[in-house]
Amino acid sequence: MTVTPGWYMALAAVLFVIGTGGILLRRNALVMFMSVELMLNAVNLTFVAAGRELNVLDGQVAVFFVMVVAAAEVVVGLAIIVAVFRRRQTASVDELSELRG
Amino acid sequence: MDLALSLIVLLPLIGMLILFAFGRRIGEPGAGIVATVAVAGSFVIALVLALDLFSGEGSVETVRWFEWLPAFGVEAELRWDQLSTLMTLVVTGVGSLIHLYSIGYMHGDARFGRFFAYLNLFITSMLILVLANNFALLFVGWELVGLSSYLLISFWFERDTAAAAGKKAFVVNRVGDVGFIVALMLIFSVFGSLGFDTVFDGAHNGELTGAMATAIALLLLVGAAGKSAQLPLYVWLPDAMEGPTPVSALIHAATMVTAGVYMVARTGAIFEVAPIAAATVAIVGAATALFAATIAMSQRDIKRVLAYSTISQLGYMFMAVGAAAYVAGIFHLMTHAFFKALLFLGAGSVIHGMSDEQDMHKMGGLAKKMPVTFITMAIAWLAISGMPPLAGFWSKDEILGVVFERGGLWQVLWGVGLATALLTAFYMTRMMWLTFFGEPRWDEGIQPHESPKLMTIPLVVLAGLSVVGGLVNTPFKLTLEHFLEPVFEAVHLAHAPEGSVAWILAAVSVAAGIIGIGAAIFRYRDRVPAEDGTGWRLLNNGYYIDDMYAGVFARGGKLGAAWLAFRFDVRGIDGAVEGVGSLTRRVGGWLRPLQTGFVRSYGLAVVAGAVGLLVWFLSRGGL
Amino acid sequence: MNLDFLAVAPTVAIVAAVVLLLMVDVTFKVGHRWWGFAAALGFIGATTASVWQWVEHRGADGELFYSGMLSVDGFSSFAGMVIFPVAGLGVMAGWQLVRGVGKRGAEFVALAMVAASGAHLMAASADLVLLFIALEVFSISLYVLAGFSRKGDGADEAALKYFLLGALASAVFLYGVALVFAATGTTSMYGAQSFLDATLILRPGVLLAGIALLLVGLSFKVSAAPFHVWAPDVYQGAPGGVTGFLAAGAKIAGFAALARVLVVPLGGYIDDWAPAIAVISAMSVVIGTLFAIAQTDLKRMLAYSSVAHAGFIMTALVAGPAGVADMWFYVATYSLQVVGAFAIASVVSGALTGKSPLSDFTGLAIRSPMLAAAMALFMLAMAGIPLTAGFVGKAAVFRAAIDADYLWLVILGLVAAVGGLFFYLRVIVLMYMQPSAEGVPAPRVPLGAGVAVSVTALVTVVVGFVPWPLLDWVRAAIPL
Amino acid sequence: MDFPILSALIALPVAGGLGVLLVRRDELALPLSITSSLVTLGGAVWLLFEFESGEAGFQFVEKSTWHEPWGVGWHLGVDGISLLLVVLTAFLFPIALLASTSVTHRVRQYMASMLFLQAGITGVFLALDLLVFFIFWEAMLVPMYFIIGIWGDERRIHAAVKFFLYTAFGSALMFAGILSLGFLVSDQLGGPTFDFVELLGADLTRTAQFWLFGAFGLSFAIKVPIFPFHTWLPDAHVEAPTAGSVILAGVLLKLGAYGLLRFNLTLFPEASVDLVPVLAVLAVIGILYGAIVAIVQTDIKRLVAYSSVSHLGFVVLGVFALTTQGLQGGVIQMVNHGLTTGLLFLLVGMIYERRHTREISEFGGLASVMPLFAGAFLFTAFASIGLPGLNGFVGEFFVLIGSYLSLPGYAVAAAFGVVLAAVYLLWAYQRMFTGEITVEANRGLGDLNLREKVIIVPMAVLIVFLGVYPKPALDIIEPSVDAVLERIEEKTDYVVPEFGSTTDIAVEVGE
Repeated sequence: MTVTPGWYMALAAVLFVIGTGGILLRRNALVMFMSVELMLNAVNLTFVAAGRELNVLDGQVAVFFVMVVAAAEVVVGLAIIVAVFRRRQTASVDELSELRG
Repeated sequence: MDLALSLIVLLPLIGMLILFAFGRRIGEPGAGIVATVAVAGSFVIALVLALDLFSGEGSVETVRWFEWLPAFGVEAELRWDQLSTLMTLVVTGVGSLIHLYSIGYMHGDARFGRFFAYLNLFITSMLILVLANNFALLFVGWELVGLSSYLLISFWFERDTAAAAGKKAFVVNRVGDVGFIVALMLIFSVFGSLGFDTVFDGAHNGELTGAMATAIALLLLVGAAGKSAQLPLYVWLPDAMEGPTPVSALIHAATMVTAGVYMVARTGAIFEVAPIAAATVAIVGAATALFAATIAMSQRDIKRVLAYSTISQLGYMFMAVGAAAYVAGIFHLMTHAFFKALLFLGAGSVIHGMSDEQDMHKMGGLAKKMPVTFITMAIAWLAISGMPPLAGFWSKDEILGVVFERGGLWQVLWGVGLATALLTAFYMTRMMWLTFFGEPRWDEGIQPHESPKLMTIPLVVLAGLSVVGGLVNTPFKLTLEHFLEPVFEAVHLAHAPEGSVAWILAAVSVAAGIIGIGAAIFRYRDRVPAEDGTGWRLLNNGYYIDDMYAGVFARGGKLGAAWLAFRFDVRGIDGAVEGVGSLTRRVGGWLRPLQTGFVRSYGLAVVAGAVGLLVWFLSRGGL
Repeated sequence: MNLDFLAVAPTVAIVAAVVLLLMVDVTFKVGHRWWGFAAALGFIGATTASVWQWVEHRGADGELFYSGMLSVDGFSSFAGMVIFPVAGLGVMAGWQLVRGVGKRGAEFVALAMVAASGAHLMAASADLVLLFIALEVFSISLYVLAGFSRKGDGADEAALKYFLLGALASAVFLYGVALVFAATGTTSMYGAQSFLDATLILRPGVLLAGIALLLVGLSFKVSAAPFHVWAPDVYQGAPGGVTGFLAAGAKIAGFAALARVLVVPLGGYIDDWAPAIAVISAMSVVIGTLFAIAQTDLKRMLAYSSVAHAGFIMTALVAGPAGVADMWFYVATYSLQVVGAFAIASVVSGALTGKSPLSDFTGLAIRSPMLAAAMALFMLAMAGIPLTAGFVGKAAVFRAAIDADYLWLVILGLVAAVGGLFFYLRVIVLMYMQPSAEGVPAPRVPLGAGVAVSVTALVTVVVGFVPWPLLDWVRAAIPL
Repeated sequence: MDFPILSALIALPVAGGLGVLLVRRDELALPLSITSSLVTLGGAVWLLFEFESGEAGFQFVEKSTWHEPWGVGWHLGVDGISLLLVVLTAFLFPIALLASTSVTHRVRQYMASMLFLQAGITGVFLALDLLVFFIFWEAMLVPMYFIIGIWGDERRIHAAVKFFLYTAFGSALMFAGILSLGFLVSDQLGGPTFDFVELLGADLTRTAQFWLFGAFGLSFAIKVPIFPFHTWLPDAHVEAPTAGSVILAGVLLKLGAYGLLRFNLTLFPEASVDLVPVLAVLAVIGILYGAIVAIVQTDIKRLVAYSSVSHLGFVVLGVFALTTQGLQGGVIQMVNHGLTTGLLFLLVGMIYERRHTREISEFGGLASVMPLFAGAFLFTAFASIGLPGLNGFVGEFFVLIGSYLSLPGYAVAAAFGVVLAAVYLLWAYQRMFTGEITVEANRGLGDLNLREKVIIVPMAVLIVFLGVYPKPALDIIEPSVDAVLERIEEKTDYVVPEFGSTTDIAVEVGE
């Protein structure tokens, strides 16, 4: 049994679903954000695997872009979470439900 | 000719316009004079124009005013033939007298000018009705007399009863009008025109048959029954006595109420081909005659006696025209106009002299106080009772004769007519006796006095007409019949019997009249009976038919309408409309909690949506 | 390699202006007038550049640049012609916020300009990866802008919610890109288009899953149901001065990206995605309308209304390429109405706070007739009443949908539009038919907001009366 | 090209409205707006006299294309069906404005709203492009909404919103219908078009006609209003200020009936013929139901509102009778109802200004203190009842008699409406004007003043004129409605029944 890129793509799909589950199930904003990062990396894995399968470089190139963007997202995301934490002394998103209805 | 004929209608119209505009400024008695002159002018013109026809040289004339409703094949067009001539003369003749009388009667009324404006409006409308040369214009006049009647009945609108009576008269008339309108629909659908000539020629030439003819005729009868206060639509006429007495005399005795008779006579060509409908007319007439006469026996209000009497006499006329004795019907219409107008005007004079007292139980012994009124009314009394040689005798006798002559079941109607004649004599005698004879039963402080000349002159003239009016059509010389014959060329006129039968019938009806008079004198000679038994109360309340109408239609209708208006409409229909609106709003409110404010549930929504989309797309192609 | 300055001129103009703004600000501390000047330079420059592109490349004259990464065509240049002025007006309308946050105002303006540039790039991207980057540039700027004011209670909550959900949506979108790449072997839209045109994929599962995820990501951006959940909270929580910019920008950029992705690489799969779009559209109009009815806060109400409008705009996309022009008409006019309406909200309720209770508008017609008239106009326009641009927009998108045989969607949309009257009319009722509370002063209208409201109102009316030129133009605003 | 008089009729009120808004002086608002509406009236009268009666087609046509791809353009024209309604609109507005002196706050906005409303209504009557028609149709709601909502009575907001939402709901479906129609014909006509005259050249399938008839018809039915879509009307009438009610009853309601006649009958002839029983049954129910419900109303404005439901039922019955008399009657009844009911509302407004109540029970015996007013009211009531010699008669007569052949049962049932009309109006008159004065506040009421006389007299003159001599009006109407009938005969197997052809009673109802 050889491990084809298909396996990697399946693994990526699983990771993606796990990340999604993290967002739906965890209530700490930081952990939720980490789940998003997990999803992005699952996508990266898909890109690489698909690029390998198709024998094109575009997949790998895309990954670099994604990593850069993810980094930018981290910066802003952490800043927002910190701001919220400073203000409310909590990182639990369930505390933030003032806006609703 | 054109101008003269037009002027007959236009003079009262002009009078009306002047009085509407300046009535108040012209004041009393100027307004009355203007109105009287206008109507008298019409009468004179009509008389002059009629001379040709009387001499037998004149021909039927038409005057076209303007193109009116081409879609219905009708113009604003007047028709001057023997029948309309006669009607015009009656209307303007009696009308002038009553106008004159009113100047005295309405003396001191705050809206003197307005009263005469209305009277002129009535004359105009009535003339349009009788002069119209097509159904549409006839209908215009028909409705306008209804309007005048409404205005005049509720002339003293401050009295709730007067206002209610006016409305009732108009509404009941409108019920009859539905029949008229539907008849017009049928007529137009058959003939494609509403012009008299087209329709009558068509009917005569067999274009109208069977069920359609009967339907049209019966529907016309409904209209006529409304206007002429026949069963079952008579209920408005007694109430109409709320109007000033000259109005009762003019509109609700002499002229307007006879419009139904006129209409049936005018449309004789249709009834000719609808024998069942014609018989129905006669039966309705006979039934009404007897029915109203019984009620008239029990009334205490002098005007209500006369009102029911009018209904009863109109029944005679219906019986006549139903029996195809159109001339007899018109003849009775004319004589009735004389003596009934006289009776009303006399009653008005009595009421006037008695300071507006109308209860006969509170009168008595007025003969000496009001001699002119008494004598003239006595003539009318005998005339309506069918005493020869007064006017009523000739006309009533002719009707009874014709009905008898037709034989078969018609003779039942003759019997009814005879019974009615007896009752008529009875109740008229009762009225006369209670009013003019016996001990005075006046309320304190009432000083009965004879009315002024302005009022008595018309009484005298009408009394004269009541005496001689019948001579125009006696079995010895049928002047009127020959005069009207051209109008009824298309129909087979029924004729009164001749010879010994005629003499016997006349004797029988005179006997009936004498018995009626005798019975009444016998009963009321010494004292006024209590008249409060169950039977009397039943009659006095007109068999409670009016109350039944009030209960079923007025009150029941109102309840039903209220249910529709405040339950069905508001709760049902509008409730559904508003319900959709408020439901939408409420759904918005119900949904709001779904937006929980929790990020994770939002995430769930996004993911659920994503899963939904994935399922859709994968279902399109499979993995 | 096809390098051309014109192709990137709008972006360059913005970036240059941003750099200039920040540098000069850091060096000289010149204050808000300078920020405004620099922003004006950037927006005007970018708009001019877009117009230039429009003149050169509209209609059939579109071209690809930078190895097929960037497309300059009627579509992108029209997007620029809408985005930059709308963004400029949005910033103007929120100028009170800029002044209210002190020296951080410079960052605000800069971020807004970057966001606008990102939005424009979303419309111009011819490559899915570039689209992702543009989307992130745009989104990340908006996350920050949404939480910019520290006064507003809800701003941080709004920012965090927006960020977390936005990141989720971006990841989903990106996964879609990856799957499309896996299926076609390219991230270039036009490359994918030619691949898909030339190849019959027997088992298109991966591709279809990719399409689904792309749709999720972009539907999230345009706040179409059920991916709209962030919008009400963010619109309401974000400070008054930024909401209009945020709302209008997201609609323009999101629909630009959505339209190009659907029409260009996925054009051949219209039978697969059109029903899905129709369902999303239907859900959006219904959910947006129903939720909006019960709202008591103007901004929140407008958020739900914008969900419904996302549905209306999507109605045009069920017609595929034929509906793109109609979509542009709607987007262009609606974005102006949104900017105008939120500008008024910020004037009435304050540019720094998030909340804008409807009661603030009671009797506004007495206190401030012009403001009330403009607001009434925007409400009527959003409701689709004739003689406003909103009516023509609705006519355009429904026309497109009817042509594509989606009559049921049109009827649903029209009925929902009537439902929308419930809440649009309520604003008018409050302003015109209820007495003003005692002692409430007339709101002072700052210059920026005043200009923004005037311009947007004017355009809404003029286009309402004479929509024909714009209708002609959008017919050239099609992708290459 | 000739002077674009039709555009001018629309533009003049708009200009007047803008002028009123721009001249920032409240005291000038009334004179300015009345001047503007009088100039418009002048134009309309000129149109009336220049109009070539006896011609069936459209006259004074203005046509230019706006947007080729959509097939939409500015296309105006007037024919015998619309001319009188246009003139009626122009006639009623100056009067309604003159009756608006009791409006004291936001006068300029009020006058401007009225004038914009006038432009919208006129536009609806003149538009020959369906999209332009729809624009006017819908845009007109806005000023009316403001007029009811701002200057109305207590529950004005509810009434205004209900009016707007209900009518907008109807229009929504019509809009879908218009858009669909534009495309349906594009194969036949070589491109989509909304041009009414061009659309007449297309043939639609029976199914398409049926659905489109429904979409258009519902919208028109709500506006007319045809039972059971009438419940917005009493609310709107009661809450609207006098002038609003006058315009609402006078011309706004006519738009629905006009639409049915102009568009439904001609564009969807087969569906029209098929659906005659449905419309006829609703019309007759409306006639009787509106009248019965009017009887027991306690609010005089509500009473008149329900009377409109009844009267408009006659219009619908006449239109769907599909005979020349019926159609003529329908059109003339629209005009007549506009005059009589408009005047009734004006009169009710006058008494409302004096007493600030519309409850019938608050009045009683008014004829003693206000004889002229009572006379005017009675006059108008009789016109409304359909008394011959006044205008109401002509329309009812034409409708009833004209619809007998095609709809015998319905016509007979409708005839009972004439009784009920007398009941509700005369009873209301009795309760308000006759008897003794029961409420002290009524004792000091003044009779009509000069302004009120100026309002009443022109309307009364027209009421009498059209009642006595309707021929000029009928001459204008006849060719155009005949053309409609001809078209129906040509497109369907329907044969307009010929009066004078039947000899037996038609037994079946509706055939």
